Formats: sequence, structure tokens, C-alpha cells
Amino acid sequence: MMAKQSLNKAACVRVLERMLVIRRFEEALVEMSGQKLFKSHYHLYIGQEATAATVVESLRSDDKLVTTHRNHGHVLARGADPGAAFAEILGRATGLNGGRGGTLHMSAPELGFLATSSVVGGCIGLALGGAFAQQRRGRGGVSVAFFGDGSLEEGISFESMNIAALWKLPAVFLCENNGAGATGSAKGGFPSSLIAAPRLAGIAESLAIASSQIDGRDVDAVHRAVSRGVASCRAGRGPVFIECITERWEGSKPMWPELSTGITDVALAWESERMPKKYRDWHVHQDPILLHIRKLLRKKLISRAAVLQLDRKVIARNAAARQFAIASPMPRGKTALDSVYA
Amino acid sequence: MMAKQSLNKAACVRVLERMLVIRRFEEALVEMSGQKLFKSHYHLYIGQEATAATVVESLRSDDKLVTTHRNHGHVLARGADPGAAFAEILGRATGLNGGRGGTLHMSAPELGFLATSSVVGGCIGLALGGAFAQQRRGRGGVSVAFFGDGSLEEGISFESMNIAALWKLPAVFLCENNGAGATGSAKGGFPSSLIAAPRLAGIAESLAIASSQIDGRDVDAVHRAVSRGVASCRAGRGPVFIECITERWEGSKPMWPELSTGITDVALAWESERMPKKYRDWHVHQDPILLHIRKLLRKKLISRAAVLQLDRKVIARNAAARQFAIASPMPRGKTALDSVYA
Amino acid sequence: MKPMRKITYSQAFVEGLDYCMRKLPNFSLLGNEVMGLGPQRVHLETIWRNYPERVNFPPTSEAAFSALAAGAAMSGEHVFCHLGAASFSFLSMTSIANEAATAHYASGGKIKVPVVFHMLHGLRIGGGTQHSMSPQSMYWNVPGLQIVLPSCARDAKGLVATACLSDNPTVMFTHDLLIGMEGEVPEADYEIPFGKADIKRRGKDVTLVATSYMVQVSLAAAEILAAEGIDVEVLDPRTLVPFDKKALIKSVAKTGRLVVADESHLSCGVTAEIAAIVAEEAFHHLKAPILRVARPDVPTPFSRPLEDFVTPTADKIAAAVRRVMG
Amino acid sequence: MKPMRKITYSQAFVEGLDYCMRKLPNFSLLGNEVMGLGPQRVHLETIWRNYPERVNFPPTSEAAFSALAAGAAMSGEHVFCHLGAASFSFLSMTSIANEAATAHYASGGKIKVPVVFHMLHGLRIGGGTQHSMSPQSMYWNVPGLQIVLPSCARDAKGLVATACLSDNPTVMFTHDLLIGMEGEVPEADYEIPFGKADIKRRGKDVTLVATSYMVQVSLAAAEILAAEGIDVEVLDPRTLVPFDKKALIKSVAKTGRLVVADESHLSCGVTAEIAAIVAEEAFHHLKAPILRVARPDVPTPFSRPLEDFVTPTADKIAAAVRRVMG
Ligand SMILES: Cc1ncc(C[n+]2csc(CCOP(=O)(O)OP(=O)(O)O)c2C)c(N)n1
Ligand SMILES: Cc1ncc(C[n+]2csc(CCOP(=O)(O)OP(=O)(O)O)c2C)c(N)n1
Ligand SMILES: [Mg+2]
Ligand SMILES: [Mg+2]
Repeated sequence: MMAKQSLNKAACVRVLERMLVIRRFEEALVEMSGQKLFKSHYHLYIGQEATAATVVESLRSDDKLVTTHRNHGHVLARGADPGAAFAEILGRATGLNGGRGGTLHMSAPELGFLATSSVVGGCIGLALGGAFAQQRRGRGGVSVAFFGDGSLEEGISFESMNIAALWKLPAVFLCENNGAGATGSAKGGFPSSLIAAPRLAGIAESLAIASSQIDGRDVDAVHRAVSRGVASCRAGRGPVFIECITERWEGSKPMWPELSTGITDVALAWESERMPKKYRDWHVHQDPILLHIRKLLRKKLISRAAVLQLDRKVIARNAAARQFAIASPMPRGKTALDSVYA
Repeated sequence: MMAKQSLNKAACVRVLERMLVIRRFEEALVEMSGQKLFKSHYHLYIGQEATAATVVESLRSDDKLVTTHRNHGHVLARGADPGAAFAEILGRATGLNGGRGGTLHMSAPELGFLATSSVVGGCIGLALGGAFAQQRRGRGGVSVAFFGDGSLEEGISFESMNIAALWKLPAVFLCENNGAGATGSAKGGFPSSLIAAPRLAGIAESLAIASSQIDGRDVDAVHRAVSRGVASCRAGRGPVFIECITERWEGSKPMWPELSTGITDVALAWESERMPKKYRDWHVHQDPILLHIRKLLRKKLISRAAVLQLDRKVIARNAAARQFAIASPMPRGKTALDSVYA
Repeated sequence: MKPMRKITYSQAFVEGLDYCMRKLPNFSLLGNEVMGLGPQRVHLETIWRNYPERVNFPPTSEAAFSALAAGAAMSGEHVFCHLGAASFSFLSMTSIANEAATAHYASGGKIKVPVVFHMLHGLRIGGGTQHSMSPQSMYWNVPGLQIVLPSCARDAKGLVATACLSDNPTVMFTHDLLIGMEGEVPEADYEIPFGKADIKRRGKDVTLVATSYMVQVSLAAAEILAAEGIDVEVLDPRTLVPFDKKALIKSVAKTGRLVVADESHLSCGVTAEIAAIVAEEAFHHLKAPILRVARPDVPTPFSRPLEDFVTPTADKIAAAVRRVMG
Repeated sequence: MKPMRKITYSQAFVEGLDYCMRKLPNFSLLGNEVMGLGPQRVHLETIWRNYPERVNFPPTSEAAFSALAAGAAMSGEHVFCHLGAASFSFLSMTSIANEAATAHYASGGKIKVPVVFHMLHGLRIGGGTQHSMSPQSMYWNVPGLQIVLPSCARDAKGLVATACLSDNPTVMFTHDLLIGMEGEVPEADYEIPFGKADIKRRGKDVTLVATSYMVQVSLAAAEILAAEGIDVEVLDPRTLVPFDKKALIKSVAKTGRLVVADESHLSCGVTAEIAAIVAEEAFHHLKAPILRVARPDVPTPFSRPLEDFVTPTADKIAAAVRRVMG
């Protein structure tokens, strides 16, 4: 596949739809957590949707992907069924992984995902293995590791980049740096990353890995960097490191996620006078969905009506998916002993 | 202590003496291994003596040091008793560590050494702890990690440098890069390092750590870099990374050390016509002892007779140390159960 | 006498830490969220506030900051190092098992390593495969480490103090479900000596050895069984290293029957060792097989009914006790 | 019939690997010095020569290359990943125990992880604290892993083949002192099914369960004891996961006496689990306490007399057998 530097109209709309799928899914999730439909700790992808939704545009069906504790967006962007995803988080038998993984370990192997690790840095080592397998297969497949800025604090990340560079493995190290604006743990929130590197990409560069650093909310920027990087990997030129920078979304700053910016109103993309003051910065500068809609409207790639219609379609499907999950049975207890070994 | 950029005459001779102590010790060791006086795998410091012998010139008695599987040179340079060191390697009760450590774990805590790890990279994490303790104590002490180029392949090295940089710990990361000229394991020898970094120092620099890269056989170069680096640490300016480059000594290329360049003849420093052709490169360009002697003679800081006399003194003491060790008793078997806990 | 105040495990734990802060100027704390992510986490903030210079939040670099803790300990500091979920300790297994555990011995007794590695363990509802582990037996298999598992607020306070003041590397496990549990805790500072088992309930029919949260579950089981006329002795070793073999054998000599409950996986778990000690050294006292209640040998599933199925409960323990009663 | 050829464990092991190379085009090898640093290391060179594309020497980055092996396995490759001394596996404990062991289960059975983690274990003379470890019980405590310990050349060939062809993550231990040991090994390719114990010597008085090199030492002990009129049955489980409980209980039912020998440290070691299984499930067959011969709970000292003191030997095993004979 050639690296296409810009997305055509259909692709732009596909990206928007994916972003909405993720957003509506996670908004519902916060509600479901409040309803105690599941009890575990969980992490939202809100604010980072532009990255996952765009990255998959550059991927082939035989490419490999690995994600983290913050996996919902990646798995959905790649096309996993939201009903099965909800069911997984609710621990239902119909879940993507039969309810055994839960929110921290959702994986869709049928879509190319390897195991989802919620051990920080773990996904990077596994993705290295995916890249190794792709190289051995010799058909130009790549392996994408999605990980956060904090993951670079783990030595395995450095080790993995070194091996990928030495062996010219087709690994895409996709760092989603949501560290900006994160509160520290001492202040009751999740810490931002603690890394002395003035530039994260500098670490990869010290290993002679081609790197780029882009605005992770900007669909076009993500696409340019990723399509170029993936093409380079496919051509056998070794790994690439791409840092997608976003500001940490308000609702992900505290220990437990909160829907602090409210349920997304896509019309705010053009009805700016209705924006609540408190989250003006989010609605104007951060929310990748609103940003993308505004750009599409400006470029006349979509109409307001079409946006609203697309959103309604996504919301309806999301509601059905949620219903499916809630109506799904729990697995029987004793099946816990099954499938320890293949 | 102020950073002195060059060593005075007495210091130059001290450095030479330390180098000779290490060299004579290890030459004897190869013989003792051949005599089956000990049976384990071991690693020699020959060729790298200029580094250890010089580094200690910049250290205070309250500084901390950590070394690796290749520790003999560091421990002896810091002033450990060669008799106790021989005894340790022979597993005697009089050994530095009662015979429990052996060649891979020689440590002299009374001289500031922490535990000696033969886990590659392990020493770096421990040295970080030494630096943390020094910072808490607030008396300007530093902590030196001696490690090889291969250690940078371990993620803990990267993690440790990051923490040291973040917290401005007084850690001296002293990388002894003996990778040049190392044969690969596929060829029956120890591998050289496998790292994609074009410059090892580039890794430290990506974390904004002040770095330098020097000829590890050159006493003056080592002293300039180390005295400056140590002074910077003492002043609270955070860690430094110093890469001392040496060519891997012939005798350390195969799996088991061999005394391939023969017993050192210090007179070769001036009787170059007697140099055996086969190891001309070693004797002319590599052997840090001959290099140092030549420089001292050139600068008239020592006479040929004094060199010979110093060497004879070292040899005699070394022979006595060896005798002491061989005459020392083995520990009694059941004491193996002692000292598991303090 | 006025009744003793009740505080949570978390509060008691923090009091133990505070005592060490006051007692040892060279004591410091590494790591955040020592008491998990729940509401009890706030108690640590007293320590952060009172000893800001002695609390450090490291990057997510378990191998290095555990080695840092060990290396600082070798240099004369006392360090309490928190690792988060026990599964994260696998990232620093080398720093704990290869370095901290061996340094004193390999140095010929010259180096001391006063460091505590603290981690959260156990089935905690929804922890799934990577946030529910109980690797206490893996660490018990590493000589050189002391192993501590408090089972209640009172023990937490005294055991954390002893651990932090000790000159030896210690691995300490807090069960997630204990953190918010209240219990009577003396106001004064105290240390609980290692290697002294505590009989949490006296009984004559069956010895029930339990660790950590399983002590609470075993006490509940004992109540169920008492109603049936079975008198259970609940023995809490409190520390696995050193292990109070004498108390164990004395109890088994009295009851002739043994059930062991611990959340590590069955195979080579804590229950295996305790069973093996008795099968070796108190065999002639035994009137019945030794039964073990442990987590079955499967990774921990997320889904609630699946997780419940693998969780050792009072009912399962009671059933095992009934079986050894024949 | 002509006598069977004798080759070393190392040669047999390499034949097993070679068979897998021929059988599976997607099988490759990661890591050097699979057979240690001694003279037997050369046999691997056949593999390097014949399958240069399928042999990779990674940097000293155990965590990452173990994760690489696991991730490649999840992507359809079969990988044999060598870690060197077992203590180095502690650097990749997270990749083995948190990732490889849980992926199949957490994915709901969708992901397979056909990877073998191979390491050298055991007291090897002069290995000291960091090159002598035997952590087989630590891995046995991690569900999701298969655990394999060959005890002779013949088993090595068949077990390594089964391990590499298996769809499950497997941890395989080679004892340093077995590598150069010769034994009869069939020329043809073969696989040895997991979970089938092998009776290495039939006997009727005492069941002696042993693993890895301890099988050889136990056979020597059995000879000593035979001369005294004690008829020992030496049972080699060969794989700990899956474990052949049936064969164990059958043997104990016959002899009524059990001694277990394994080089992991005593506490929560392999000997503990085997003793506990019997104390739980075959108690009524037992005529005597179950004795364990293991490495005592001390780090491994370098000095020869100290190391000898902690090494399980034929004499120590024979003494334990005499004790259970009363
Ligand atoms: C090995 C390990 N240590 C600690 C944690 C606890 N933890 C969960 S999320 C997180 C922060 C990760 O930051 P980053 O990689 O930037 O991801 P983000 O959550 O910001 O997307 C930490 C430390 C963990 N999951 N794994
Ligand atoms: C964690 C670990 N992995 C592998 C080894 C085996 N090993 C011993 S020495 C060595 C090479 C180390 O290279 P370097 O750090 O450059 O030190 P050098 O021997 O060259 O001085 C290796 C890989 C080890 N000791 N520890
Ligand atoms: Mg982040
Ligand atoms: Mg080197």
C-alpha cells in the first residue's frame, strides 16, 4: 500500500464515524459504571479519538496491533463490535473475550490484536514480537504498538526500540502523549509522565529510529505521519516512532473517570454560542471530534445535517449494543477453569 | 574537593602502581585457574586498568561504588587487599567476602562498595540507590557505577539514568566500552554489545544527562573527564555519563580468558625492539600500562629504574598475597547456613 | 476501661509508617498509592505532608526504583518501596530476588539491606489477570527475604514498623480488601516481632492456618462451623519468613487436623509449604489428610461469577474443615 | 539387536530442536549459548548453520526479547527463547508471568502463545548466588505455563520437541550438570507427551520422586540403598505442568512411603507441592512422614565446601529414604 498523504472525503467521514463510535461508547460507559454494572477501575480514551480513528486508515487486515489499559478506542477503531465490547466490560459470556479480560484487557485477535496488557510498557514488547513475525512472514505487514507517554519510563520500551532498530523490524511505536495537563498523584489524580527527556522522540532518535512528533487531535497530521511511517516500515526500512500529543482530557485527570465535559453535542461544532463557558477550551481547542467536524464543514466535505445524521446513527447503534450487552448472560462460574491451556 | 584537571607526579605514580597491582593479580589468576585452584567462569580487567586506577583518584572515602562481573580491577584499584581478593576467588574463609561471593561478586563494603552484581545492568540500579543515599546525606558524596557497554542493552540502565536525571542524583555512570574488536558469540567468543545507538552517550543525552566520551586507556583523558564529572555531581548538578572506550583485549575475546599477550614485561615500554610481532598492536597502542609508563618517562615523571623497582615491589607483594590465599583455610561447610539474615 | 478505638487498616498502616519516620531519620518512602486507588488512599497524605523530603514518587520504572531502594539500603538508608499491584513486582523481580535478597549473604555478611518492598495482592473484584495476583509463595521461595502478610489493622501497624526498622529486605503484602477494614488498634507505637504466629481464634478440633485476608474469611468460616459444633483454631503466621513452625506444630499436635487457606495459586503456593512442613514434621499427630484452600491454578478472570468461582470463601473453607472432620 | 548409540544431553536436545525446525517452517530460535558455556555448546552450531535465517541473537534485554518471543508466538510463530541462567529470567518475569501465561486465558481462548522459555538451572559448582538458581517452583505457581524438566538425554530430545510444537507457553529447565551427560537416545524423531511420569527405576519400598539432575542423583542413591536391601522406586514426573498425579499416587499407594528430591529451595519448592498433593490425596496410604531433599533456604555460596553443604546429594537422599523406612 502506498502512503497516501491526505485522506479523501470518504475516509474523512469514516474517521469521524469511528471517533463518534468511540465517544458514544465511552460516554455510555461512564453511566454504566455509575449504575454499578461493572466494578473495576477503567480508563477512557476521550480526547484521543483522532489518533486511533486515523491510524487504522493506514493499516491492512493482516497488520498487528497491541494496546494497553486504555484500549477501548483502539479496539473499536479497528472495527470491533461495540456490543461485544460492552459485554466484555460487563463480564458477559458474549464479550469480546468471554468476559475474562474486562476493560483492561479487551482484545480482538480476529482483527489483528495481540493480547492487551495493562502492565505499563508490556504492549511494546509484545508488539515487537508482532513485528518480528511480520518480518519473518515477509509480506510487508507491520505491527503497531499503541502506548502512553508514561510507558517510556519502563525499560522494556527502550529495550524493544533497540531490538526493533537493530533488526529493522516493521514496528510502529505509536506514543500517545496525553501527559500535558495531567495532575500529579499527590494531587489526587493520575500522574503525568516522569521522564527527563526534553523530547520523547529524542529517545527513539538516540537509537537511530526515524521519529516524528505531531498534534494527536489533528486527523490530517496523524494521517500524514502514520501513513508515511507505515509505508517506511512496509518497505523494510525499520521501525518508526510517532508521538501524538494531546492535552489530558479533564475527565481522565482524577483517579476515577468523570464525564466532566458532559455528553458530547456535535452541534457545538458550529453553534459556538451555546458552548458552556467552563469547558470552552475543550470545545474550541481540544475535542478532536469537534475539531474534525469543523474542518470537514470548512472543506465542505460534509454538511451539518449529515453530521447530525451520522451521530444519530452511531447513537442508535450504540444504544442497541448497550442493550445487547446488558441482556447478555454471565458465564457460568465453573467455566473459569476452562481454557487455561490451548 | 576541587576538580583537578591533571594529575601531579605522585598521583601519576599511584595510578601506575594500581594498574600494576591489577595486572599482576590477574596474570596470576589465569595461572591459578589453569591449576584448577578455582573452577568457575571468570572475567579479566586486563586492558582496562587505566580506567579504574584513575577514577579512584577523584573519589573520597565516603563515595559509593558499584561494579560487575568484571570487578577485580575496580575493587583492587580502590585499595582492597589482594590477598583477601585472591582468597575470595579461591573460596577461602579469609576472602573479602568469606568465600561466598567468588570472582563474580567480590565486594569491599568497607571501601564504599555496594553489593557486586553479575546480572548485567544490575549494578546501575544499585548505584542509583547509592546516589540517592548520598543526596539524602547532603555531604557531596557521589556514587559511581562501573559497567560495560553491553549493560546499556538492559532497560534498567535507561530507567536508572532517567531517575538520576529527574532527581539530579550524584551518580557517575561510568561505561567501560570494551566492545570494539569483540568477536560475536557465534564465533565462539563473548559478543560485543548489540545496540543500535550510533553513540552510547546519545542515550544519556536524550535524557539531558551531561556526557563525555574518552579514550579509556589514556590516564589523563580519564582523569580530566572523571574529575570534572565528579565535581559536577558533588555540586548538585545531577548525574554524568562517561564512556571510556577501549579495544577488547585479545585474552578476553574467547569464552574462557587466556593470557594471550603473555606476562607483561614493563621494559617493553622502552625496549620496543623486543616486542613480539604478533602482539605489536597491543604493546604499542593498547596496553594502558605501557602507554602510561611511556608517557611518564617522556614527561620525566619517573625513571626506567623506578618503573622496574615499582613493578618488582608489586610482583613480590602479589606473590605473598597469592601465598596467603592458597594457605588460607576453606570455610566449614555448615557455616553455609549462617548470615542469611542480618 | 474505655473500649479501644477502631481505625482502618490503612490508618493503622500509616501510623506504623509515621512511627518509623519519627524513629529513623534515615527512613524514607518511595512510591505513591501505597494504600491503593480507593478512598483509603488519602491517609498517606499525612506522611506526604509531614515528611515531604522523605517521600518520593518515582517514574513507572519498577526494576530501577526497586534497585534504587535496595542500593540506598546498602548505603545506610531505610527505604519503604511501594510497587503497586503485586504483578508489577515481576518487573523488579531481578532487583528483589537477584540483588536485595543475596547481597548480605554474598558479601559475607558485610552489607545490610534494610528495604521493604510493599505490594497489593489478592482477588479484589474485577482485578482480572494482571491486578489480582498473590505471589507470596514465589517470594517465600527466595531465601534472604523476610515475608510479611498482615491480616488486620492492628497487625498492619506493628508489622510495618518492624519491617521498616529491620536490617533485612522484606516483602510485605497488603490485601486490597483489607485496606478499608476497621479494627481495634492501640494508639501507642508498637512493633510486632517477626516469626511469632498469632492465634486469632482458639479451638480444639481443627487447626486452620490462614494468611492475610484469608484470616478474616477463616474467622467467618469458624463462626459457621461453631454453630455446627466444630471448634476451629485459626492460626495466623503473620510472617512466612521467619516462620513460626513451633506454633504450627503445637496447634496440630492438639487438634490432629489441618486445613490451610491462602490466596496464592495452589501449586507450590503457601498452602503447599505449610502442608509439607506438617507432613514432614508432625505427621504422627495427623488424624486426617491435610486440605488446602487456595486459588485454583488458573489466571484470574475478570467476570464476576468466574472470579467468584476461583475465590476462596468462608463456605469453601468450612467445607474443607468438615471434610477433615470426617 | 545392536546396542543403542549414546550421545550427550546437548546433542539429544539439538536433535529435538532440529526435528522442530524440519517440521515447522514457522519455528525459530532466539538466544545464544542454549547449552551453556562449556564444550557442549558447539552442538547448537548445526542449527545455526542449517537454519541461519531462523536463529537470532538478541541483545542482553531479557524482558524485551522474552516479550518479543511471546508476541511473535501470538502472531503465529513458534519460538524457542533461551534466557541463560535461570536468574536472568527474573528480568523477564513480567513477560513470562504477566503476559505469556495469561494471554490465552484473558483473550477468552482466542490467542495461542506457542513459546518455549528455556533456562539453565541448578547448582553447577562455583555458580554462586546469581548463577545457580532453580526457580522451577516459582514458575509452577504461575498458571498458564507448562513446566518441563528433562532428566536425561533421551527425555531432553523428546520433551524439547513436544515443548516447541505445543500451542502453550512452556518454561523448560536444563540442569547445567546434565548438559554433558551421555545416555541412550533413539536416532528417529520422537515427541514425549507431557503429563506422563516416567518410572526411572521400579521398586517397592519407597517412592522417590525426583526432577531434572536430581533424578540422576536419586538413581545413585537407589543403588546405595539397594545394597542395603531397600528397594526404591524412582519416579520422574518430567513435566510439572501438566503433572501426572495418577502415577504419583499409584506409586505411593504401593510403597506407602515418599521422599521428594528437587533442587529448588525448600520453602514453597517443588518438593513442597508434591508432598502436599500426597498429604491431601493419598494420606491414607502413608506409613511414614514425607521427607523432602531440597536446597536449604540460603542463597547459594560460591566456596566449594559451602556449596557442597547446600547441594542435595545421593548420600542425603539415601539418608532421607532410610529415615522414612524407619
Ligand atoms: C508496570 C505497571 N506499573 C504501574 C502501573 C499503574 N498504572 C496504570 S496506568 C499508569 C499510567 C500510564 O501512563 P501512560 O503510559 O502515559 O498511559 P495513559 O494512562 O496516560 O494513557 C500507571 C502508572 C501499571 N499498570 N503497570
Ligand atoms: C541479565 C544478564 N544477562 C546475561 C548475562 C550473561 N553475560 C555475562 S557478561 C555479558 C556481557 C556483558 O557485556 P558488558 O556489559 O559490555 O561487560 P563486559 O563483559 O564487556 O565488560 C553477558 C551478556 C548476565 N550476566 N546477566
Ligand atoms: Mg499518558
Ligand atoms: Mg563490554
